[in-house]
Amino acid sequence: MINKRVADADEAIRDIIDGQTIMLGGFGLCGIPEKCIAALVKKGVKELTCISNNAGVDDFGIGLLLKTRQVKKMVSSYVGENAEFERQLLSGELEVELIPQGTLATRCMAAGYGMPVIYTPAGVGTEVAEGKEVRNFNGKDYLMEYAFDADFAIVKAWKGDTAGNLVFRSTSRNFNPVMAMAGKITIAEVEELVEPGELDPDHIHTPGVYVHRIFQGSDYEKRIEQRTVRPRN
Amino acid sequence: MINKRVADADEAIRDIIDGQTIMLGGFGLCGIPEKCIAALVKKGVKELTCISNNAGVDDFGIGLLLKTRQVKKMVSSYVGENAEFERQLLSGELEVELIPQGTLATRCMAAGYGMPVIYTPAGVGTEVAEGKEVRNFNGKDYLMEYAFDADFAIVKAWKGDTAGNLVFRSTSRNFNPVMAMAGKITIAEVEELVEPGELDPDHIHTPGVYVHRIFQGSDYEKRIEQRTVRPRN
Amino acid sequence: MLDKNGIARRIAKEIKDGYYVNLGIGIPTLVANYIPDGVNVVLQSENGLLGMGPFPFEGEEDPDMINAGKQTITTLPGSSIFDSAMSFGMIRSQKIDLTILGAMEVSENGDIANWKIPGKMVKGMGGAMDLVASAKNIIVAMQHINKAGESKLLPKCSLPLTGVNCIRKVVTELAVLDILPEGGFRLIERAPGVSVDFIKQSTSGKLFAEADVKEMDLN
Amino acid sequence: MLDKNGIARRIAKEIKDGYYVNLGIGIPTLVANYIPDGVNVVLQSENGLLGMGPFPFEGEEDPDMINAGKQTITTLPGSSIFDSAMSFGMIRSQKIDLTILGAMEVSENGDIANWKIPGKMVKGMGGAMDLVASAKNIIVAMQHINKAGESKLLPKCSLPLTGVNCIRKVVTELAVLDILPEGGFRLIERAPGVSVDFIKQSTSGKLFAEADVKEMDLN
Repeated sequence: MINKRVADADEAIRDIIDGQTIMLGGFGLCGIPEKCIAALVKKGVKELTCISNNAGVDDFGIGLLLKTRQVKKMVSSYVGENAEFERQLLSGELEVELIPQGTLATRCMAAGYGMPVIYTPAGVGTEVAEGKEVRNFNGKDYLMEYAFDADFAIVKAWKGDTAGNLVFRSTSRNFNPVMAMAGKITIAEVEELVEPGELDPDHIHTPGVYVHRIFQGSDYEKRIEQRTVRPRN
Repeated sequence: MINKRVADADEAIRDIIDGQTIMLGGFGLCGIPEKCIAALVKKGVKELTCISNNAGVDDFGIGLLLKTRQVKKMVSSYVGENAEFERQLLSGELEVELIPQGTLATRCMAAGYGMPVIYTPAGVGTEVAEGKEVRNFNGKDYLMEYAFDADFAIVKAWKGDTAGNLVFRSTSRNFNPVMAMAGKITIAEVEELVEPGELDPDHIHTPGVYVHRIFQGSDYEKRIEQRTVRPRN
Repeated sequence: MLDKNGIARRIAKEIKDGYYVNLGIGIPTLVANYIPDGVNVVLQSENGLLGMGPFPFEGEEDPDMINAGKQTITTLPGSSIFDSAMSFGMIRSQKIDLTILGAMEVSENGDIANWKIPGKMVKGMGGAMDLVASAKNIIVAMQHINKAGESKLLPKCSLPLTGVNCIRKVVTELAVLDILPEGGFRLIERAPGVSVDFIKQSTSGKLFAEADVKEMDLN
Repeated sequence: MLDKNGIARRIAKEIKDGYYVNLGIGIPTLVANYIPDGVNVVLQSENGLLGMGPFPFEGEEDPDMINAGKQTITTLPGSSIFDSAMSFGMIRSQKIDLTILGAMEVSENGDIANWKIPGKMVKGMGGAMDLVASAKNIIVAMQHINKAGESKLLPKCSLPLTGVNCIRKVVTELAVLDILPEGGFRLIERAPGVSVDFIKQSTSGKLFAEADVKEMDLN
């Protein structure tokens, strides 16, 4: 097997430079690459275009990169819950491209599956369709949407092996497997890194061929955005 | 949960009628729906269009449906190893459409993912491209290929639960998950049928929403097409 | 006139045994509380889950297990997890039988606006545009009139659209209405104590109503 | 002149540490036997496997574990299984570093024919059209001349094509040749004991050859 292991987040993101486009996995704060985000803040790389479903909260997730003004543009489906984000957006410091969540996911998959474009009905007849090709198949209109072209994809998995194979846990899977397929270089941080052969080949969500660098993070905070519970009785 | 269980293969295929289009999972003889094929032979339904990567061998797999002259047309990527198939093809009794294996798989996925067409470079400049739209993206030519439209998909899984969730084993996975997503009605036969909750939600390959009928088969033959071994020493 | 729970209760009656259902944020989420016993439904959450269960007991919250509203939740036996591409794949291929979502405006030709108010901070459409463009069966849960008494059931939406010509049924605090394929709202049921005339006054889009419209049965 | 194993041995020298490789049926399969120690490669089998290992020991054959040639095989630690759509997805997105396959004919502009002979039973292209259309790095293992002594390296293929303008390197029983972007075969190495003149006679497509071409090193 090919060994993809790197020492830590700093080494994993070492060659990300100003102005690049990076994808970051996660839905809300669930399944986000905490360690790589911290390393990006530490490295101070700027003018980033971030493709991620959400933009974090003020003091966690991509919100940390917004606070330090490292993000030039966000490509997301939903960006609420972030006051600093709102301030930068309204002041014109931050550019935002909002795209439907399914389109976001499918444009990642298209990149990973070598499909230059995909067709989706999402957004037909709305401002999302402006400037895009509309084509009718079987009586229904679809928009042509391009595969993403990202310099790096950064994902978070539950377990991984040094060959780059990844296994996700519960709904922290979300965008992570499709983004893992879509980066020119894909970086994975995992809660537990094991040797090849320890993961069941039938249970691997992302085959190692898609992953270029992998490391084990520690002390994951895994913050909860909306803590909802029911009473015991 | 919604209970998808049916008694057996006969009940599962009860409403397949002459002239319909059915997909059958498997690669060679690996991961083929043995029990449903036997039931189709017994039912004697005719003039079928079968979408399947291969056509079985003379006395196993789809070869059994060919022997009884139930197949009008095969849509496959490779159809060797079958003398009766060759006889019917050369005599004009059987129609065959050969398409690249990746195109076959991706046209299934397109159906399951609600994408009317996909673009692939496979077959550009060859006779496969005849009559198809060619379109250039980023300097490379692609063929536009349509999502399949099959009346039934019949797949074989290792384990399943009564909610229709499927888990595949080793390379018997192959076309089964993509065909499971692609049928208007999807029938799954499994080696072991369990109650909801017994399969780990993180390890399910095909979510139950894609499966309409499921039953447990018994005495799987699982014939080996090319038995290759190495000496012990 | 219905409160939010009343709207949810009425919508729950539209859910049939064996349905896969996607519930949006707000009133639609409340619908889960009113699904009758014996009606088996599977709830899809578009962040990648089929078989969503209730909120966890306190102390059992799992940060890796949330719904599309980012709330901690649980799963039921028979649930499955998948990635975002497959989640919207099953939405686009119409494997989800019923989608219930909120709206700011709906028009008489079935257009819906629910994601953007010009001049206000725009948070994004999330999965709403995918859902409305793909679902075969959508019920909108919404307020019939705003606080100023103005109708939100319009000849034409004034807000930026989420989807066009896709809504066929609306449940409000006042009524259940179908949207006709040829255009126009058709009054199907009125809320308890609400008159047909009041619904007519409150609907600015074209409304078809018989003189005698039955009152909702919420039980 | 090389035998099949010689061709495989020469091709194996093109494999670099860290490569993901797809091996076709026939001579390409033999390449796996000659990968040098210390060169870590992962073999992909397009039926849905990364990390293919050797054939199983007798009695340990598993009917559920086969390669794209339908042979019983094993997996190595770190292997992964996936469905056919993902398998060709990773092929199309060029995650596979090297593809090695056989051919009946190759032309001087990089066209390849390897799936169909008019008048004979056509078995199908399998995954070959996907592989040649997508791979960034393809090596063709083939016979330079047929049994009648006729060249199979042609100005233009006579058989139905598998792919156009996609082949950049050919290894035969006589030689290693590059196909130039502007067209034409360029002789890189000759097989032990084979003269440049003989290779010239045996190549019907345009051939560029220096007077002094080095002999292959097979060790």
